[in-house]
Formats: sequence, structure tokens, C-alpha cells
Amino acid sequence: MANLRKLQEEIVNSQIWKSIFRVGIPNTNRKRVLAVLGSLILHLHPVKVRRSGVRMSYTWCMGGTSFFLFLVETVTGLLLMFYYRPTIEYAYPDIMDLREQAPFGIMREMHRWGAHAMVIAVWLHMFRVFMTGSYKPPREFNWNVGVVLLVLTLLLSFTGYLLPWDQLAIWAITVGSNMARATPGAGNEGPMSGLIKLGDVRLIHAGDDARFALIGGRSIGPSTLLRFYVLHCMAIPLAAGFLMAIHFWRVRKDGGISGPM
Amino acid sequence: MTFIKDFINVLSAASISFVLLSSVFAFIVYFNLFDGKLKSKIGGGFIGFGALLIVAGLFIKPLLYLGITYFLIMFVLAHLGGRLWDHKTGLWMLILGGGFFALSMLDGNFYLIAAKPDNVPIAAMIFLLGFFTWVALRKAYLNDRQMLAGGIPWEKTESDEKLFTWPDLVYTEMLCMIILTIVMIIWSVALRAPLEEAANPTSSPNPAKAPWYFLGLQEMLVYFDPWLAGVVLPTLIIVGLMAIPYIDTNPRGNGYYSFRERKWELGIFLYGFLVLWSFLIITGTFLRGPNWNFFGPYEYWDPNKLVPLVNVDLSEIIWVKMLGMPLPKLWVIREMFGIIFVLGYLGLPPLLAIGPFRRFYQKMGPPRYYVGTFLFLFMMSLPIKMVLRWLFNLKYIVHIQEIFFNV
Amino acid sequence: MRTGEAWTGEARTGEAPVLHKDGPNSVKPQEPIPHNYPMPRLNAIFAWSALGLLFATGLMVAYDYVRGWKWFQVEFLRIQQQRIEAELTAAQAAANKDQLKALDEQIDQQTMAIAAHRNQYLIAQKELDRQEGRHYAADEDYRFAKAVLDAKRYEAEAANLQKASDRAAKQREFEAMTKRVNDLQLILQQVTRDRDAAKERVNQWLKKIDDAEAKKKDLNAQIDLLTKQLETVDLKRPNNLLLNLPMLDFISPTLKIDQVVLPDLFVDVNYMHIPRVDRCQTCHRAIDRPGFESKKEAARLSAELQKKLDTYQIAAEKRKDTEARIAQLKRIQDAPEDILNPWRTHPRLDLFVGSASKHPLLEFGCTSCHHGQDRATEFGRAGHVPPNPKMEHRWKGTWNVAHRQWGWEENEFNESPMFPRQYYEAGCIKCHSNQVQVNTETDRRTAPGKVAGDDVTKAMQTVELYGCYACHKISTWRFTDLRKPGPDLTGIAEKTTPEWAVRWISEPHDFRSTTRMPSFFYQRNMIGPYVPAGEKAQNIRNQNAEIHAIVAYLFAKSTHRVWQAPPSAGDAARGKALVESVGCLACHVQSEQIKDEKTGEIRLARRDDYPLERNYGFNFTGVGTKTHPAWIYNWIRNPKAYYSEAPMPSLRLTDQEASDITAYLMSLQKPQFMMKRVDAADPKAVHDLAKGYLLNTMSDVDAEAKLKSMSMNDQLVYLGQRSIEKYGCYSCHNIQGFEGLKPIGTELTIEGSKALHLFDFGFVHKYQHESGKTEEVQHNVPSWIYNKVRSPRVYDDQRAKGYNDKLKMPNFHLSEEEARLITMVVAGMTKDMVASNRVAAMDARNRLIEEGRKRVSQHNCRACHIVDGSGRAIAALISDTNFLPPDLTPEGGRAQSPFLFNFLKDPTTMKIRPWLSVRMPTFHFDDQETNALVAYFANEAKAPMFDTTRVANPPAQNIAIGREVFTMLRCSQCHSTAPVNPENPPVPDIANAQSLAPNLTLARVRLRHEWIPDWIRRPGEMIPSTRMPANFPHDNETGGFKSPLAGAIDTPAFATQKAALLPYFHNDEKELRRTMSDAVALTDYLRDYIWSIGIKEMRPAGEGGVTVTPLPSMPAAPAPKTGALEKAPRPVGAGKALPVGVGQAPPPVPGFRPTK
Amino acid sequence: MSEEITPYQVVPKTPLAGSAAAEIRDQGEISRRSFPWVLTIAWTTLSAALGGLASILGRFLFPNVLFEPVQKFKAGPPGDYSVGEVDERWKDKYGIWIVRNEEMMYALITVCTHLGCTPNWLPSQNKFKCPCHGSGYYRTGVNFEGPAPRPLERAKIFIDPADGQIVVDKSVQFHQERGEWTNPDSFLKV
Repeated sequence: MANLRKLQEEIVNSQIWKSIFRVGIPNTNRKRVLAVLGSLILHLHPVKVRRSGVRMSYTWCMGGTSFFLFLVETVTGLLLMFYYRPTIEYAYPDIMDLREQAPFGIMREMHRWGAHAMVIAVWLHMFRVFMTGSYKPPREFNWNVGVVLLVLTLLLSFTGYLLPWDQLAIWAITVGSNMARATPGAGNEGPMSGLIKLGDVRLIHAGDDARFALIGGRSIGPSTLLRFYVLHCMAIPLAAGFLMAIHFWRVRKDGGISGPM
Repeated sequence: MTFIKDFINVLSAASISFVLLSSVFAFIVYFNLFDGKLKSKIGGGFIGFGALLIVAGLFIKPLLYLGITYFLIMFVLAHLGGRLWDHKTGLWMLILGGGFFALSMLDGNFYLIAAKPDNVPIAAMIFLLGFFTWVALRKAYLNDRQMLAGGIPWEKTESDEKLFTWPDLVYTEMLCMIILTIVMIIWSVALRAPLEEAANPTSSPNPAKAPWYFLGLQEMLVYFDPWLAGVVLPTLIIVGLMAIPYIDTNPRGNGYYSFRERKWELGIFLYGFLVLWSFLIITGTFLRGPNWNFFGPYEYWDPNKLVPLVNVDLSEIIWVKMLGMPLPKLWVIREMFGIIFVLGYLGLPPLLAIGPFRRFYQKMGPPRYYVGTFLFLFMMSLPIKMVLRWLFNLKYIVHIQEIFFNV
Repeated sequence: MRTGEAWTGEARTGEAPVLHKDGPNSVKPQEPIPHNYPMPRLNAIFAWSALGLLFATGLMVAYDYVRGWKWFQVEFLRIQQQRIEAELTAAQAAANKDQLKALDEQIDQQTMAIAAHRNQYLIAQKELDRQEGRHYAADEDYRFAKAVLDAKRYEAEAANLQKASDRAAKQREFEAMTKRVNDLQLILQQVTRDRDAAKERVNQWLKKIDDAEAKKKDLNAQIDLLTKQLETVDLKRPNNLLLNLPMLDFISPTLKIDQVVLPDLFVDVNYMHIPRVDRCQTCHRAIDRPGFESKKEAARLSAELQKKLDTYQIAAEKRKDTEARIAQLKRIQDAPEDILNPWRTHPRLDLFVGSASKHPLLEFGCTSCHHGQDRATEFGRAGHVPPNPKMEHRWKGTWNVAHRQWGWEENEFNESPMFPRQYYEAGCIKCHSNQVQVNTETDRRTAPGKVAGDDVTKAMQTVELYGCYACHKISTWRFTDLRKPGPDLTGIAEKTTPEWAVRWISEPHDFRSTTRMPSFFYQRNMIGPYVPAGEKAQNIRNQNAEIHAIVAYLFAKSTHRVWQAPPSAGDAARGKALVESVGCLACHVQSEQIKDEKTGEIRLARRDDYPLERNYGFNFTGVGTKTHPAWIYNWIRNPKAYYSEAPMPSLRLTDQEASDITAYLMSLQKPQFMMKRVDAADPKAVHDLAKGYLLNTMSDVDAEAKLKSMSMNDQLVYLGQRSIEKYGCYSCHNIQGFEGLKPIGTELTIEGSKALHLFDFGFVHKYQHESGKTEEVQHNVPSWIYNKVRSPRVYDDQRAKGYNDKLKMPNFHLSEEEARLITMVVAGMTKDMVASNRVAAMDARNRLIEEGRKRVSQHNCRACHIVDGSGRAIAALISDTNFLPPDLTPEGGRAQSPFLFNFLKDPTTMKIRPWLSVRMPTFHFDDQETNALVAYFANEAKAPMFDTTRVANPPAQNIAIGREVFTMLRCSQCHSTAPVNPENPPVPDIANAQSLAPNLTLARVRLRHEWIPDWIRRPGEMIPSTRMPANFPHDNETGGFKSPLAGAIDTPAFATQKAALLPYFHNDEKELRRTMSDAVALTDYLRDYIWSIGIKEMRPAGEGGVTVTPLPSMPAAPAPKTGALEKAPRPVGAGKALPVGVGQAPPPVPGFRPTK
Repeated sequence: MSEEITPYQVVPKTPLAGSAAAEIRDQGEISRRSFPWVLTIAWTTLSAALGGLASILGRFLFPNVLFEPVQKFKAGPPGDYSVGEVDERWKDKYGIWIVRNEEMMYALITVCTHLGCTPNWLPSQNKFKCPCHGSGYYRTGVNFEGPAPRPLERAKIFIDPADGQIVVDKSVQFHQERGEWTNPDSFLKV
């Protein structure tokens, strides 16, 4: 008993421990402050937070959940890239092999369900923020950043939807991407775009309209797969990561987690 | 048993359930505004509406169902009164709903759809939304009562209570992470991610659905052309969301749950978010079957089901049906009425500014007012078009295929 | 009291702060601070959630570790373990204790001996060590020097090349080095010799011990091997446990997934074809390992192998292995429990999966033939399909390896489910679709009983016979450019009467129980149990109307050539005799009565009572009722005159024979058929149906007007045309006005790949088949097809369809077996692709062979002949094998191509077996077709197409020797050598059947030069059923042949011959004896003799057989004004020619009244 | 709405220590400031769980099946190989030299034991020479020059009883320095 306590002391006071956790057990206010200030991850937080900000019943913890799910997606997604090739001949068999033989192919399940959960979490987050009117000054800008993040989340999920390259995937994307066809003035079936002509050559056609730009072809095909893969694994995550940094920083600068102004 | 199922099948038909939800929605949300007098007055209005439905129902069966349910709900709500908010009644109703959902799982057809791995999260979302709406409104209600009694909202009381991030916040966060991880793992073990046969460009599955979070849009596509439902409206949704902080200048209700202080914002937002977005997603997921036909929750998705989907344009209604003459060749003339209608609709804001919305106009000032009402009108165009479709099979108000311009 | 803290975790406020006092054993003062949630509670939650996380992690690991396939591997290991343990105990029991003991003693003694002379031994040992040292050094010197030498050589060369100043020096160095290396080599060799000597000395001591050790090793080899195997198999051994531990099972697990990658047998992922990755053997562990057969299989195999052993079909060096294998199979049969799937060996390792087979596992995998999901590693996902409902129910049982319940459920996402057991051979079609015969003749020779490939071969033959290809386009080589299966109807009026035709169409089976003409009318979806009464009545009226309409159309459009009547009234009795003797019955069956083998009572015949070949021609039953003498007479004399595509050949009947046969056939009457009541077409039905068609193109008013303008008969004819279109009669029959229309049915070329959801199962799960049997429809493609062909209209049950929308496929009344075969073909027609190198029989030779085979099956040669190993249906009718048509298996190697060509075109050019009463008919082959057949025979025997041996002239002395041998072997007992007229040789004494043999003077123009001696040596092997005696029995020692004359030549019996022969051997008796014992030499001499007496030429093919051309066509009789049936019958005098036209009834049959 | 409403006001700023009190009360029951069992358990289990997750990531890196070219192949009957020749026909496809001398055949794996380059067979100098660092091997595969630490490896080679063809199995390798070349599977008596 006592020895255990001694051991604990030993560890906590050892140089190694101290070198990592600058302060010992933060049991004095000063240490508590240092604990937060002294760590890269924690210092996103202010030293002190408004009580309601800690309260589940108030925040529903949805923002944090979204962020955590983003991390989950990053890790599992990264692992999946080991066993996945974004080409029309191998995409499907590779996914199949994740189920049939790959060790811990369950990562795919986690990735997919995580994606669904993230979309929901982000919505609820927005819902809550609106219900507490937390978009009002001085938080207008952060609300906008949030909206963009919401859109990015949807795009992430959308681009990822194609990658298994099964019937579910391509038809969902076909239906989803066909809307771009109707972009006014930019899609080959959009209003007015029929009027954009050179002589009697239509300038906007299936080969060069908004949808083409999105899927890199007249119909879903190899280039779509590759494009979505790149968007899904590089472009959007980077953008989202960057905006998240801003988002968090602003949360703190704008007076902590919501709360009355 | 089967009667209940049929009842629900009919009731959940997009047209009925949508009208029901929209009307009852107002009642539920604005409930905590009512003091006795107002309640009786408005309640009377609602009852009148219900009676109307019943009468119509004598001729059209679905409407009868609608009317009956409508009355039931009204009765329940009126009876519950404020207890919906200040006691856990709402929660109980949710739990009951959950129980009913679980019970429905015994029905083969229901199970087939609801138990699809990809649909599970959406089912979960229904309840999360319900729960959080309730939480929010309840807290709003409590705060409002406090403020009515001259107090201050709960959040304010502790607004200057500060806690140390370490350990309080950090600790809670860690716990959340751990628990979430557990949830994710168990979910993944319990449900296999779906994998269908290899992509095949030549045979499309029936129904071919977009990812579930876009099913709202896909549902809109039934009523609007792609360029509106698929491009313009989504853009406006995003723009609208971003514009909110700049349009809504109401300084109160900032950082705490309150309803009284933000009736309009909340009303509109909830309607848009719950009814126009979430509800449409749920319909698109659970109630749209092969050939995008509508199926009640207990119906079998029969690919051979046939439903007449004949629609007419406004121009046809007016020129052919009313005036009994052929459609004019020139589209400007042909679509004259439609164009006038649309322009008229978009021209409403100034009229409203001097009319009912005068108060807003003065409070917000022209730019805010116009942007706001413009967005609002666009939002409302969806339900309006839906109702028009159901009532008159109206396809297009303006139909200029010459330039793909259809409204 | 504030509401709601119960549901939020907030603590109450407003309590006074209680400052904390240090405890006795506390270290630091804890500053009290406010908390939102009380710490202890958070700590508790933390502890619990941490536990939860740990649990979840474990759960994930378990989930990943427990995989379906592992159960099968564990179970298989258990089976192996039992095996090995049993064998091990047996081996230990058998081990020779005494011998081992003796050896041990030997070792001990020798060690003693060494110990006794220890120092000597040590000296030797030391010496050896020293020598080893020296050798090492010398060797090293040598190697290093050599390396230097290479370098020096290079320097010298380089210097030379660059004309360097010091190149002379370099050259010298190089030479010096060379010398040095040579010296070192000599030294090395010397040292090596010393070393070896030393070693030898040491070995003298050790030798005995080593030998003993070696012996012991041999004795224990078996046991050691088994113990080793046991180690790897026994899962309970700690190391196996360790290797299969959850997180460590990547190091080298004993439970692991096996796969084979097949780059040229593709999987189609719609966008492209990718290599197949089969993992079936992950669970089917023993599939390619002999020794895990089922008991039944083991019995079959051992019998088979034993047979091969006994018939010396196994090479001498392999015999031992084979015996071992048989022993193993015997063990399996005696084993306590039978091995079940999926742990069994593949039943035909000799053809599939086996490494030496034609389809080794590493090259062909499993799913390329069986279909199913490659890559899958779990039962359900692999696409297993239960062959029958019973099994399906078992499979659906919750997972239980012991009871082989797999929790199976149908997986609609699997695009190529496996073929159920009864359709396995459908998998062959993918690569063998351009073959008539999937397996080779040797396959069939070597394996007794059912041979892989026979099923699918027969299946394709069945599809051809029933003419499925006519209505359903099947664009594979096998089913293209085949003739229309049904007879030509452009001249139907010349052949029969409307009365008969109406009855025939409404139910062919009433007329002939074995006919292949399917029933189109009055089927289950028209009058079946599910059709409401009112509708049923209407349907009957409509169907009747359609039938009359079709007949009306056919007769209206028919030609009316006049056929000359038989010159003389024939004798039916003689006719019958002829029919039974000349070979008609090879393709035709005489009556539809048959005696049931089992019950022994007389019943109606079914098609499957006879081999396919005998169903080729129609059944004679009632032919007299169907047609009239003039037509029969002309038809049997020259079928081609009636229509050029007629499959019936000409038997070159004389006028008399023809008349006799006609008389006989006319005597085969079936009056009760014509008495069947048939109503006249209901005008309203006709009107309505016709109008229905008209409405497609015109308005109601116009349609009515048009119909008014038409007479009843015109309406009938119009409706007839439409109905023929509707039912696609023209797909099988030539009909005027329907030339070149595309067939009516769905194309079947890739039917097997059609997605399941595209098959309309209607509402059918269980149904009662026409035969009264209750059938269950499983939800898979083969089952759908099977029930479709069994009962084509069944999927209309309980459907409310318009009259013209109902299913139209006619009912062939297929037996279950026939249905199975047809299903096999249709299910096998998939869109799967394989690389061109995998497609069977694509080389030039095989193409020629297959083209020939296609014709063999088209012309039904197998009805009379055995062609590559199978056929001769006629054998069932001819008891005495001496009078059977010849076996053509070796024909290619036997007959010279020119002869074959002549003979096929015109069999009258040579009568080889004059004693046969069965006639080789004249087929009127054109040159191209004849060539195809000749090429086929030649190529199949790997014999040259054009051989010039006919002009070979043997030296006189060979002939002389040959003649002597000929007499000595008494060949003349059977073979006549008297010159004869090849077209009409004398018939030998039939009574003495033993003496029936071809006249040898015909050999030279007919037989191949190199074939004759070979044949004489081993007739039995070439044609098992031959009467030719084997004069040169097999010699099992040498594998050659014994000669009967070897000793005999010295017997007094042959004194004269010996005397005559000696001169040819320079009077050297030894030489003579040597030759006489040399089978090859003797047979060659015989050949030369036979060659010498042969005629040199034969008549080229004439037009072949008599031909009859129709008399000049008479003006077509006017088409009947009203319904064809209203005409009263007019008697027809037999014998005199009358224009046979519409409205002509057959001779009046007592009691027959044409219906009004 | 039976109960009456008691409006709350801003609570005067007091060191709000409600739950601290609770905490102390709780701890008052168990021996105060005693060793934090709960936390210790929590942390240990957590670290165990995290360890587990980490090792799962590790395991994830080792696939259960490989899509490498087959390790086992048929090399035709022994008659195809002439005595005293180093046969290179399988070098490109399977990375194997088949060497046949008077009394035996063996299969050498074409991987230099130094740093895994592929040596060349130089018939003129009758040796394998590695281009990377000049290691040289005799025809037997024994190294004699350059940095190569040990001889080339031999692959399992045997005759398929079914059809009398040579089978080479690269997955089984024999090292000379371990004295495995005496193993009957490492060569073929001819």
C-alpha cells in the first residue's frame, strides 16, 4: 500500500516523467495552468473555461465528436490505402479482399460507419449552435467557417462513396453527379447553356460541361475513380484540416465554447 | 394489426405526412408561446382545419386518415399542455416512438429496409434529431419561463463561473473519445459495410439512390428541375446558412437556449432543417422504392408497382383547360402567366415590406430585409411547389424547353 | 427546487466551500477547486470506459481472427491426424525389432574395436587433419593464383590492344603466371590424392558404423516420416498453437488461406477482364491430394486402376506406384468413417486438378469450371448452390460443421453462382463450345463407366436433336449452320390432308408418343387449373381457330406437284421384312407400343426408351393414316426430290422393294386418331383474333371494313399467317412466305450469364407438373431453366395475361433426364471469356476433326456405325454380330482417302461385305461435305490425307514369302482371294458365319499400305468386336508380339512350306527361324502378298442410286373457298396417280365422319 | 404547470466548490487521500487497450495472402538439360539457374548473397559474377571472390512422380553454410 504510493511518487518525480509532463500531477492551480499552457495539443484550450462549456447538456459535445470522428477517419483511411488501388480493375477486388482475407479488414467498416456518424455529428453540431444562437456577434465568421466545413464533410463522404466501385457506388455517384449537368450556363442541360454557341457549334456539351469537370469524362469511369480518390485522400482533408485549425482557434478567441456574450 | 399498418402506410404518403408535419410542426414548436387565451384561439383554428379535413375525408379516404390523426395529435398536445416541455413527457414520447420502431421490425418488409446497414445510421439520426430538438426546446422553455418571471436564462447564471480546463474539460473530452471509440468498434463488428456486385455501367439497380445525405435533394428533384433542385437550391442553402448571422441582427438569445426571444429565426430554421431537409431525407431513404415510387413503411417494394404520374403545365391548365384554345407557338406568350406568377412571387418582398412584414423591414433595414425575405421565399417555394403538384398535378409553372428553362 | 438536474450531470450549487485538511499520510496539499462533474464519478466512468475499450479491442481481434474457412482447416487437420496416427501405430508394429537390435550391436562392437586400437585410430585421424590443412592451403594458393591469372590475361590483352609500350612485359608476366598456376594445380592434385588416402584410412575404422547407421535410417524411414507429418498436423502441439495465435499468425501460421492466380482465365468486372484468384482449396484442402476419396469413389478408382494394370495399360516403371495407390484406396474403403465434403479429393484427378492431368489446379483453378465467386473464403459468399430443395434446407440450418449446415442464404450479389451438382459439366462449354465431342476417344477407352465430358457431349447432341437452336439463336460454332429440324411444309398438300394436319397440330403426341414435334396448343396456361372457367372456354375457341387458320394457310400456300403412284401393288409382308432388314430401323422406330423392361407390360413408348440415334427419324406409327401410297413410294425412293434438305438418305430401293415397303407402311393405320372430334373454326374467334392483329396497324373502323371484305377462308389464311408468326412455326419448318425471318425465341448465346432478377419466376414456388409430379422451383437460374423446359408455360400460373401475351413456348414432353441435359447446355452458355490459348480444339487438325464430327452427328452415322468408339444403335435389332455394319473407329487409319471419297459419295462403287443385308445408303453428299468427312477420318487417325502407297509394288520374293505365310496361317479359310467385281462380289456362305470376311482382292484399292500389317498383328485392340483372330498374341515381357510360326515352322506339317521358303533365306535355317519368329516381318510379308493380288482400280462415284423426279407440276388446285374442313371426303383408288391437293381426304376409314 | 416558478438571479461570486465538497464527502468515506485505486486500474486498462490497438495497426501491415509470382514451377523433364551447362531459361521468369553436371542437377537462386543484386553467368570465365560489388561464385554456387559472405542458395528440386517432370520450389531454400546441400531435396541425382 504505502510502497505503492512511494512507487507512484518515485515515478511522478522521476526525471523522465518530469521531462515529458513538465508539471507533476497538476494538483495546484499553478500547475493546472501550466499543464494546459505547456502542451501543444491542450493549449488550443484556454486555461479556464466557462462552466456551461463543459456541460454535455449544453454543448451535446457534438463539435468535439465531429473532430474525433475526423481523426478516426484519417487513421482508418490511411490504413485502407495500404490495400486499395484506385483503378477500375482492382478497386472492387481489393475491397472484396478487405472482407475476404486482409488482416483487420474491419477497418473498412469503421471507416464507412465513421463517415456516416461524422455527417450526422456535424449536422447536430450546427443545429446546436443555431439553437443557442451562438452564431451571433462576435461568432459570425466562425459560423461561416463551420458551414464550409459542413460542406467539406459532405464532399468527403460523397467522394469516398465511389471508391468501392460496386453498383451502389457508381450509381449513387451517377445520380449525385448528374445534377451538375443542369448547372445554369455551365451544364450541357442547364438553362441558357444552349444559347452559348459559336456559329452553330454548341460550346457547352457533355464533353466539356460542369459535370465533365467533376468526373473527368462523359460518364463515370477510370478517371472519375482516380479524381475522387485524390480529392478524397488529399485535397479535401487538407482543406478541412486547415479550416478546422481556424475554427478551433476562433472558438477560443471568440470567448470560448458558445456561452452568453 | 394490418389496419394499423395500412393506416400508417397511407398516412406516410409524402403528400399527407408532409402536410401533417408542417401544420402540426407549427403547433408543437410554437406551443410554449401560448398562454391560455391565445391557445384557445389558435387551437380553435387548428380544430377548424381538422374538421375541414374530416369533411373532405368523407370523399377522399387518405384525407380522412389525415384528419383523424390530426385530431388525435391535437388532442394529445392540447391535453399535455406545457408538460411536453417541463416534464419528461417529450422524452417518453420519443421512447414510445422507439419502441414502436422496434416493434415494426417484426414486419418483414419494414425490417428489409430499416435493417439495411446503410440505413441504420439514418434510423439513429431520426431519434437523435428528435431527442436534441426536445432537449433544445425544453431548455428554451425553461429559460423562457425564468425570464417571464423576471429571471435570467440558466446559462447566464453561471456565465462567470470559470473552471480550470485541466482537469475538467480535458478529462471529459478524453472520456468522450474513449466511449466513442468503443461505440465505433462495436458498431463495426455488428454491421458489415455493404458491398454489392461489381460496378456495371449497363445495368442500373432499381432504385438507384444517391448517398443518403443527398436524398433530400433527390426528393426535391421530383418537384423541381435539376437546375433548381440540384444546383440553385443547394447553393442557396449554403449561402443562406452563411448569411444567417448577418441577417439576424436580434442581439438577444445569444449563447443560451431561448424561444420567446427568437421566435422567427427558430421557427424558420427548424422548419427548414427538420421538415424540408431531414424529413425529405427520411422519406427518400425509407419510403422511396423501385422506380422512385412511394412505398409505405410496411409495403413490399414491388418493382412492378405502377403509379400514374401524369402532370400538366400551368400553361396547359390556363390555355387549354380554362381558355379552351391551343397552346400559342411563341413561348413568351405561352408561358406568359407562369412568368407573371414567378415574377409576382419574387416581387413579393416590397409588397410585404409595406404589408405584414413592415415590422421586420423597419427593424432590419432594406438590404438585410430583402436578402432575408428573398432566401425565405426560395425556401418556401419548395413546399408550395409540392402542394401544387399534389393538388393539381402541376409539373411546371414556367416551361420553356427551348432553353431548358423550367420552373 | 430547480427542475432537471436529474437528467443533466450538474451538481447542486450554493453549498459552502469546505476547505480540505491534510490527511495523515498525504504528500501535497490539494487546492480545492470547483468541478462541473464530481471527480470520483468521472474516475468511475473512466475506469469503466477503459475496461469497455479493452473489451472492445479484444472483440475486434476475435472478430478478425474467427473466420469461416478456419473451421474447415481445423477439421481437415483432425482427419489427417487420425490417419497418420493409425498408420504410425501400424508401422511401429511392423518395425523389425531384431534387425535393429542386431545393427545396434554391430555399432557397439565397432566402437569397441576402435576403442581397443585407440592410438592407431587417433594417428590416422591426426594424419587426416594434417592433410586437410595442407589441402586447404594448396587449394587456396591455386584459386588465388587463378584469379591473378585472369587479371594478368586481361592486362596482357588490353596492353596488346592499346599497343602499350610494356605489352611485351605484360605478356611475359601472363605466361609466367600461367606456368605458376599449372604448377600449383599439380601440387593441389598431389595434395588431394594424399588427403583422400588419409581419409580412406580413417574410414576403414568408421565404415561399419556408418553402414549400420544408414541401415537403421532406412528401417525407420517410414516411422520418422510419419512422426514428422504428425508434428505439423497436430494442432495441440505448443509450437502449432503458438504459430496460430491471434496476433502472431502472420509469422508462419499453419492455418492459412491458399490461393492460385489464373492470369488467362478471366473474371469479368464489366469494365475489363482481370485474373481469377481461386481460394477454394482453402477449405477444400484435399481436393488435389489423392487419398481422401469417398468410399464409393475409392471403390470405383481401385477397380479402374486394377483393370488398367491387368490390361497392361500402365508403363512398367509406374506399375509399382499404381499398386501402392490401389492399396491406399483399399485402406480408404476399409476405414471406419467415410470422408465428407469439403474434405474430399477431386473424383477425377486424372482429368482435373491433378498436377499431371489436362487441367492442373495451378493452371485452371476451380471457379473457371465450377463457377462461383473466386476470392471468397466463406461458404455463403463462395456462391455454392444447393442442387435440390432438400439440400437447400439442410444448408440453411445454423452453422454446424459436424452436420454440414452452413447457415447458407442466397447471395443476390454473386454474379456467377456455381453450377449445381447435376449440371457440373455445363462448365466445360466455356472452353469446349466449338467441339462436338468434349472428351477424346482415349479418355473413353481408358475409363470404364461414366466418363467426364460424356454428359455435356450428349447434352449438346440432345439440343441439336430437338432443334432448340432453330427458335433460339445460339451463335456458337456447335449450333450454327444446322438445317431446320422440322420437315419442309412447302409441299404439305402433296403429302397429307387438312383433317390430319389439324388433329396433328392440336396434339402431336396423340398420333405418335415419341414424336419431337412439340405441343403448342391447349397447354396449362390456356386450359390449366389456374385458368378461370369463362376464360378457358374462350381460350379453347381461340386455339381451335388458330389451329384451323394455320392449316388453312399451309395448304393454301402449298405446292401441288403430282407424284407417280407405285407401279405395282406391293406385298406388305415382304415390305415389313425389307424394312427390318435394309436398315430403316436404325433411324426409325416401327411402332409406339413397347414392352416395359421392368413391368413387362405393353405401354406407349417414350423417346428415352431408345438411344438418341433411333429418334432421328419419325416413328412409323400410323404413317398410312397420315399420307398416301404415291407420296411414300416416291419419298422412300428419293427423298431429295420432295425437298432438297431432306435428312433421309436413299437406300437405292428397286421399284418392287419400294412398292412392297409402301404397301407395308400403308398398312400401318391409326384410324382412331382421325376419329378424334375436331370442331370447325368458330367464326367469331377467327374474326376477333384477326381483328386484334389488324388493329396494330389500322383503326377499329378500317379493320372491320377490311374483315368484311374478306371471305371466311381469307380470314383464316390471314389469321394463319399471323399465328405462324406468333408461334414461330417457320423457325423449324420451311413455309412459303416466311423465308429468311429471324427465329422467334430469345437468343441463348449468353443465357447462362443473365442476371437472376431478369428471369421471371412468376408466382411459382411449388407446382404440379403435367406428369402429376410435384416440382419445387429453387431460386436459381438452372432451376428456372429446368422447370421452363419441363413445363414451358408454368410461369404463367396464377397470372392474368391477355390471350396473346401468354407464354408461347411449346411443350416437348421432355423426360427429367432430357430436361437436365438441355438445362446443362443453356446454363453453360455464359459470356465468360478465356484467353485464346485456353480455348479447346482450335488447332487446324482439331478443327477438321470437329467439322467432320458435326456432320457425323447431323447425318446420324452412329445409327449404324461405331464412330470413334461409340454408336451403332442398330445393334439392338440385329442379334448376330456378324451382320452388323462395320466399326469405323479405326477407319481413318484403315481406308485410303480416295476410296473413302468414292464410297461415301456412291456406296455402290464397292460392296465390301456382300453378306450384310443392311445397306449403306446414298446420302447425296456434295464434294465439300464428302471431303470434310474424309478429312475428319484421316486427321483423327493422324493418317495422311493423300497417300501414294497404292502404287507401291512389293518385290517378288516378299510376295512369295507372304504367300507361304498366308497358307501357313490358313487365312484363306475366311478370306477369298479370287478376283471379283467390286460392285457385286459373290455372297459367301452365310450359314457358316465364321467364314464371313472381306475379299482380299479389294484390299489394295481400299486399305492403307501401312495399316494392313498393323491390323493383322492386333485386330482385337483396334476393333474389340472383330472376328479377325489375333494370330500374334501379346508378349508381356518384351511388350512386342509372339509369332505362332516361331516353333511351328519346324513341325512336319509345314515341311513343304519350309522347303519352299529356305531358298529365300540363302538356305540359312537360323535366318529363316529368326524371321518366322519375327511378327513384324511376317505381317509385312503378308501385306505384300495381299497387295500383290489386289485389283488396281475401282469405278469412280456415279450419281449414286436411283433418283425420281416429280412429274411436271399441275396447275395448283384452287385454294378452298371456305374452311378447309367443310369438304366432303372423296375415295381415292389405290395405285392410280391422282393430283393430291387440298381437300383430299385419305381413303375412308370406317366410322370416320368429317366434322361439320 | 402546477409548481410555482422561482426565478434565479446571478449568484454572488463565491468560490463555487459544490462538487469539491461532494468529492471530499465521498473520500471521507473511503480512507481519505488513500492510494487512487480506481485511477490506477483505469490507467492500466486504458494503456493495455491502447497497446492492443497499436499492435492491431502493426498486424495490419502483414497481409494474409501474397500476389507474388508462383514459387513452385515445372521445369520440364531432365532430358531438356545438357550436362555441364548452366541453364538460364528460367532466370527471367522465376529467377532460377538450373545447373546440371555429371552426377546431379541443382537449382540456384539468382540472388547475390551480398546485397541481393542478380549476378551474371559468365561462361567464358565459368563463374557467376555480381555487377554490384564484384562477388564471384563458382558454377557450384560457392563464393570465391568479392564481398559475398556465403554461397548462393539452392531451391528445392524434385521429380513429379505423376508426369516425370522436374519441379522447382523456391519457397524451400538450402544454405551451403548450414550444410543443407547434402539434403536430398537440394539436388537431383541423374
